[in-house]
Amino acid sequence: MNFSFSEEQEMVRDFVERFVREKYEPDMRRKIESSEQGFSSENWNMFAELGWLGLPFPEEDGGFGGGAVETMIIFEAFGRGPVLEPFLATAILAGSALRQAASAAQKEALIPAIIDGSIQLALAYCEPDGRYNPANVSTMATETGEGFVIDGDKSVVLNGPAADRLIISARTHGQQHDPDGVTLFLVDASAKGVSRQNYPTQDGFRASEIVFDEVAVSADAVIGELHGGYAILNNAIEEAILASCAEAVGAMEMLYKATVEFSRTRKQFGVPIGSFQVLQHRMSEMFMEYEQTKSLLYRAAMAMDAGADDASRTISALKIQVGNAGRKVGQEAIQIHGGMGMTEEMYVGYYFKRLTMINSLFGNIDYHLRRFTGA
Amino acid sequence: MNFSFSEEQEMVRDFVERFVREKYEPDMRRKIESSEQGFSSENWNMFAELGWLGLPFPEEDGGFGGGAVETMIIFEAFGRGPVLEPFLATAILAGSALRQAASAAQKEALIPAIIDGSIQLALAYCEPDGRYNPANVSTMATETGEGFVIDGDKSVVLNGPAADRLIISARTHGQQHDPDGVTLFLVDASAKGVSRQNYPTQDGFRASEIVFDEVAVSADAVIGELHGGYAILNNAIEEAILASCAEAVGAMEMLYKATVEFSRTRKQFGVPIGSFQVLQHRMSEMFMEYEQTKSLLYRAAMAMDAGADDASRTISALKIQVGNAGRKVGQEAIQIHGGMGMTEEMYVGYYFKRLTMINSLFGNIDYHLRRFTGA
Amino acid sequence: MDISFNPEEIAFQKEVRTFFETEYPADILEKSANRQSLSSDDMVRSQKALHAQGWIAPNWPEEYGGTGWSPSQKYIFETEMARAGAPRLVPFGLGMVGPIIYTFGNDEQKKRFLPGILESDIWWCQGFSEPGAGSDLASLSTKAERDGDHYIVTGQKTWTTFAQYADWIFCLVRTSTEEKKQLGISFLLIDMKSPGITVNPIVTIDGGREVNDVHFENVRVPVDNLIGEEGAGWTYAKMLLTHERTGIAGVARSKEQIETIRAIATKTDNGFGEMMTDDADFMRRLALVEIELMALEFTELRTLAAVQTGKAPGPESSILKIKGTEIQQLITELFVELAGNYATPYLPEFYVPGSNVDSVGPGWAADATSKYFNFRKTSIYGGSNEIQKNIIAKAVLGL
Amino acid sequence: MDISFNPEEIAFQKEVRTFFETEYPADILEKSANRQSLSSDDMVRSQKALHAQGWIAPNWPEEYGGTGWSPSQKYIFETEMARAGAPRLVPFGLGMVGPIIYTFGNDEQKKRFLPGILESDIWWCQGFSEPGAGSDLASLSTKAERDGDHYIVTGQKTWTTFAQYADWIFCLVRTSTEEKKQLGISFLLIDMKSPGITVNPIVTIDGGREVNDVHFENVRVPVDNLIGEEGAGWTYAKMLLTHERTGIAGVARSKEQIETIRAIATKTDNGFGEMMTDDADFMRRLALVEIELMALEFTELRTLAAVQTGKAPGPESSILKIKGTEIQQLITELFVELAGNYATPYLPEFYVPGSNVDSVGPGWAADATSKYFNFRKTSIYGGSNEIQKNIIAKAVLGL
Repeated sequence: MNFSFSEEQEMVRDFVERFVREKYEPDMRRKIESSEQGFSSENWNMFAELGWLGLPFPEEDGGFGGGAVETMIIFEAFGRGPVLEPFLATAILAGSALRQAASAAQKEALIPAIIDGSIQLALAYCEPDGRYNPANVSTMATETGEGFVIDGDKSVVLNGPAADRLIISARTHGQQHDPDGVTLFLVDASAKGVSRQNYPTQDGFRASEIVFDEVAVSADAVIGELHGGYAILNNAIEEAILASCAEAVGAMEMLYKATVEFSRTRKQFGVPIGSFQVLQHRMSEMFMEYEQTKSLLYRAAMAMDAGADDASRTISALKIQVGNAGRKVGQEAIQIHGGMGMTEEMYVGYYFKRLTMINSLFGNIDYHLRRFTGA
Repeated sequence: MNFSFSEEQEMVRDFVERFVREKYEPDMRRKIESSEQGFSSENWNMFAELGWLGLPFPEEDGGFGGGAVETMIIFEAFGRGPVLEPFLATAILAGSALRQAASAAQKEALIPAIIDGSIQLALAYCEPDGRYNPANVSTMATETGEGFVIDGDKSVVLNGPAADRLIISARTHGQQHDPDGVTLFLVDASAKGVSRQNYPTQDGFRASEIVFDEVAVSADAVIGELHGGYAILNNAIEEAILASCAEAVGAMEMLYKATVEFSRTRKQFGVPIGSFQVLQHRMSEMFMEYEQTKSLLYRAAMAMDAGADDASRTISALKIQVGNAGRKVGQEAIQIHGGMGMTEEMYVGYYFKRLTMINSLFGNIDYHLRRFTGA
Repeated sequence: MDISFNPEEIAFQKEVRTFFETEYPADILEKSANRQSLSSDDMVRSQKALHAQGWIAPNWPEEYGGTGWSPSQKYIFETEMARAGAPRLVPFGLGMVGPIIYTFGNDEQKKRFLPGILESDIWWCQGFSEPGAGSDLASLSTKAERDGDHYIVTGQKTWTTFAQYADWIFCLVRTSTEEKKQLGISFLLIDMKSPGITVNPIVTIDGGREVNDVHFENVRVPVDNLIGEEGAGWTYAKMLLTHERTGIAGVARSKEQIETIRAIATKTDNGFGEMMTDDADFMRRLALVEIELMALEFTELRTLAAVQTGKAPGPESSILKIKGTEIQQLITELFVELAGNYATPYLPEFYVPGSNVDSVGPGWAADATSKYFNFRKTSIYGGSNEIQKNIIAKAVLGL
Repeated sequence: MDISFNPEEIAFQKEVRTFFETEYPADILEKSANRQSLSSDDMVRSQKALHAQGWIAPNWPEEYGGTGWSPSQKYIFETEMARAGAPRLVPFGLGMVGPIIYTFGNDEQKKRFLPGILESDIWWCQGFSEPGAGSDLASLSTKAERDGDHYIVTGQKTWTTFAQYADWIFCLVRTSTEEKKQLGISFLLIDMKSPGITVNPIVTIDGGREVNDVHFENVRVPVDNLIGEEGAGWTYAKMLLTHERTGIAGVARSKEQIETIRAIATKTDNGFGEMMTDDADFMRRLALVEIELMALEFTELRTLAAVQTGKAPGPESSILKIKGTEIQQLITELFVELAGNYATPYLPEFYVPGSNVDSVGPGWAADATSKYFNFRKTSIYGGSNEIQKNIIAKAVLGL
């Protein structure tokens, strides 16, 4: 066992942290969030230039062969923004599907373009009635002579608006809730029959509802095995959980520190509110929740990289911990900031909202408790 | 709607409260608890003389026709002892079965003797594998020419040691978990084939494991309809829940007040610990839990007396509330008392232990949540 | 003790229900049912309808326009109003400044201000909080200096809900800096049209624009607008923080919300081909909130009944504030949970009165997350829940 | 970062496991498995077995008899020890006074006391708490007045675990009342056979008699028994409260307990013909405790790793105390829940070493409730969890 970061890992961390410090001051973030696109192309290009977008991809595909620990390092720093550029959607969610199952041709066509920042992706797997179950797929892909025709609705597709390509799950076999019979397809976002309703998310990202109306794709649009998309989705979601939980840890750190700092300067009853024992204990609890979550994050990342038997279970444990701790830390930060915490002007709201949305994404606490207990 | 006690009710309350104040000082209680019998015959006779034992029985059977509100009044005051005399086992649990279903002859034989204090009863309905399900009955009652022969084990029978008569549930029909086919029988505690292993309970009461080994009873030992015991048990348990939750409210009142009082006199760091804001807030929460539980207690008693549709659901709500609030109030009382709270000498332990056991009796929080949600 | 309604109470219940079904503006009920935002005009119309029936101020003394109802009647009225889905009353006039005026104001002031409040012709807002004075309200610094028959008011109030609609504001102002800080505070009514007042909206974390900063720069306020005695304003304001205020717990509305959640859950897929009502975890969390609320409903009724029999309402009502807001907040969280992935979209245009934006996902989910964010305020305002616990510790427990 | 064991670590794990299977007293493991009480002799024998292997003091510096293990090895050892069901070490000598002596004692004291601690020949107990000084330890009033080569000690210690077995007690005593209260405190070792010491058991709410009052009446203690400098005792004692103490979190033991609960749940009827493992509510509550523990295990490993690389262990270890004891307490509650009705019987004779009482219900349930009651102490002793939160607020957050 070994708990230290390597020199390379420490370097990446320092870099990303510096980026967030310099490019994500509250005013800058507000500007990015309120832009039409919702992220900064300049930042995105910088990610490409610095090689960050290549970090999660294997060296043979032109990447740097980073694992879960590297993903964690990037996203923990991103959480301090929180950074709005669609790294998660493109390089993790969709990227994972490609890493796991794409053909040589697909990889060649896409991965270098992802790494150099020229294309963005989105993974369209949620459906209106599907809640958190990725096996719940009623979007149909019907085989034709030349390929498939896809019909159905996908909901809350992260980075839908900016995605050039979509990886979508569709049913090629079985009933609506069968894990077996789900297939992943690569679809051009501008293909005929694809229509998007775009919107911002509560935490300042962008997403879409996407309707597929007789969208024709060729046979080589299939990613991985026919009917075999569920396992790929599951792994991709687990990677995204790790990344977003790392973000949550970064956000919690910012929140507890901002709250402590606020409590030191804000005076009520003639003294800083940080001198009230009730608030001291509650901030101590925020700190403990942060530390405990960070510990579980490390554990999950290391378990993933080691391919441990209990890696999936640890990911669910992490998601549950982030749900509970994020709720507590977020709510307390707002409460201790008082009226000030309720205003959009104070950036604590950014973290609180991001934490809330992370809890709601990729399966909430109940969902993962069921997964964890095997029920 | 009307939230006031009647004059009679207020009189009963004042009487019982005075009894507890005068006869249940910590030293007196310790003496009663450590006696062989575990309760005071003198007190029991006083209950009879003052007519308290007759309160839950209808006037036509020689009682005073009290309802759920009267039971609540008595037991809320008892909770301040907590009083050890087996009122709950004799007059509520077993008494309810008699009130609901006993024949005229059975009533005549038993109720006057209960009211005048000359006999005690116990309701033997739990079984070793039955947990909280009163339908889980594997004790068998086999019909013979002259009556029935009963075989089986009953567990944690409250007041088992002192009971002269037992009301026991046995299966006359159906499978182990069927609500239908459970029958109640009146059995003499000294009957051939009845053997008891007696023990004290964690909170100072007395109970027994009872083995029934070919115990022969006549046909007129049946209470209520053959196979119809489950509904009777259910009602009896609901009455006992109301009573024990009233006790819990009395115990919580004592605990929060004792804790406040302790915190006013106990000095640490040169000041009374009650001046620490953290403890002030936690004691405020204890107070709120007490008040909220009391409100739900009133609601449940009134719903029972009105025969409201949601009476059973309200009883489950009350049991859940008592479980959660009792845990919180009890644990906080011990914690705030510190080392002192851990000693047997400080009587806060009595209330804490009683609250813990009340949560565990008659179905815990999970059991009643299932009942409440209809799951 | 009796939980059942007597015949008079049943008749009253019927009367109230019929009123909401037939007399109350149906278009407002429909907007509420569709979770659409109400315009200020909608709010005024709904209050005028209640006033026409004589039911606008159940908690006021009869002599000033109250209804003289028993606790049971108040309970029935609240329940029926929530059941009908009628919007809650804007509290600043009817719940706050009105009681201050009839309790501490002079006859002239009562005559001048109470009718406008009852008729909802005058829109009030509250000027208590300041940037430097949140929970420590008494440290406020907005100055009112005497100049002949006027006060000259200078300073800043914040967190002022609906200041953008308000005709008048009731303010705590500092009329003296010499004494103990509580003693230098006075209670002043100020016409929002007075020169020197500017209102700037504050955007809250849910994206809403309900609250405002209100700046006063040498605003001249006639001395006649002072309530009670100079320097006694703190005492008057404290009454609002510590005394029983019906409806602060929001019990009837929370009950209705729980029923709404249950109804939605029966029609919302859990992702595995069953409904959310089959999701035991969700239903049990809902149950725990409901149980807390069942208790709170009786805590409120016990408080009302005690007041009725002449007992002081007292600081126990801090429970109503704390538990009531905790429950309201938990309910908003249950909506977010129920919404699943549809908690994510942010569509503020959906709430602009009269807008025609397509919601993403089911309509009920559209405001779930915003409402959760917005309701964090409830444990902060009206005397934060920490202040309420201080009150219990001091005034109830004697610590 | 790597979570897997390397070959050396795997070999070490095997060695430790073999030791507990073959060298360690099997009768003691059996008693522990049956939840029987251990006699003081059992405890000494078990510690001597570890000492024979050289493994009695993994956290001591090697020069004083420590093992020189890496954090991974310590982790493996703790895990294997818990897995074997070996009883925990009595902490007063090895975990508390030992480190104080080798850190602050003189050579003579080290030579005199450390061997007896390592060999478990001398039983130590702790004399910190007093009736008037609980969390406010520094307000203690047991006096030690200098009289030539001796101190004359008078006063009362309380809450002293295992004083009935102890040969020696380490005490905080007041050697001066003139300065700031912390400065007048000294750290004194006292022979329990000294004339003037009396020990009275305190019965705790679980019925146990592990803790005691210890009275000192003019007890003569040689000045040679003073650790370090007169007046510096507070500094030494604070090291125990704020610094990392391995095992304080009890992670390995709690993991074992959770596995035990899971194993019992597979064989315990839920009353409806299924097992408690089919009771989703119970299993999810168990899961939440397990998850908290999974996190704490890594919090402890992170702390150990930081110490290894030379970082100060620091007050962050207060987390280990707080979360560790919260988890231990929650585990005792899960046992009570699992026991159902069998949480009710009270049979203290069951725990008297060597007694032959029939348990009521399943054997594992016999001590469930007593243990729950007993474990309430864990959040009170060793610096109450409130004190730990104060430490975090001050020393970590800088408040």
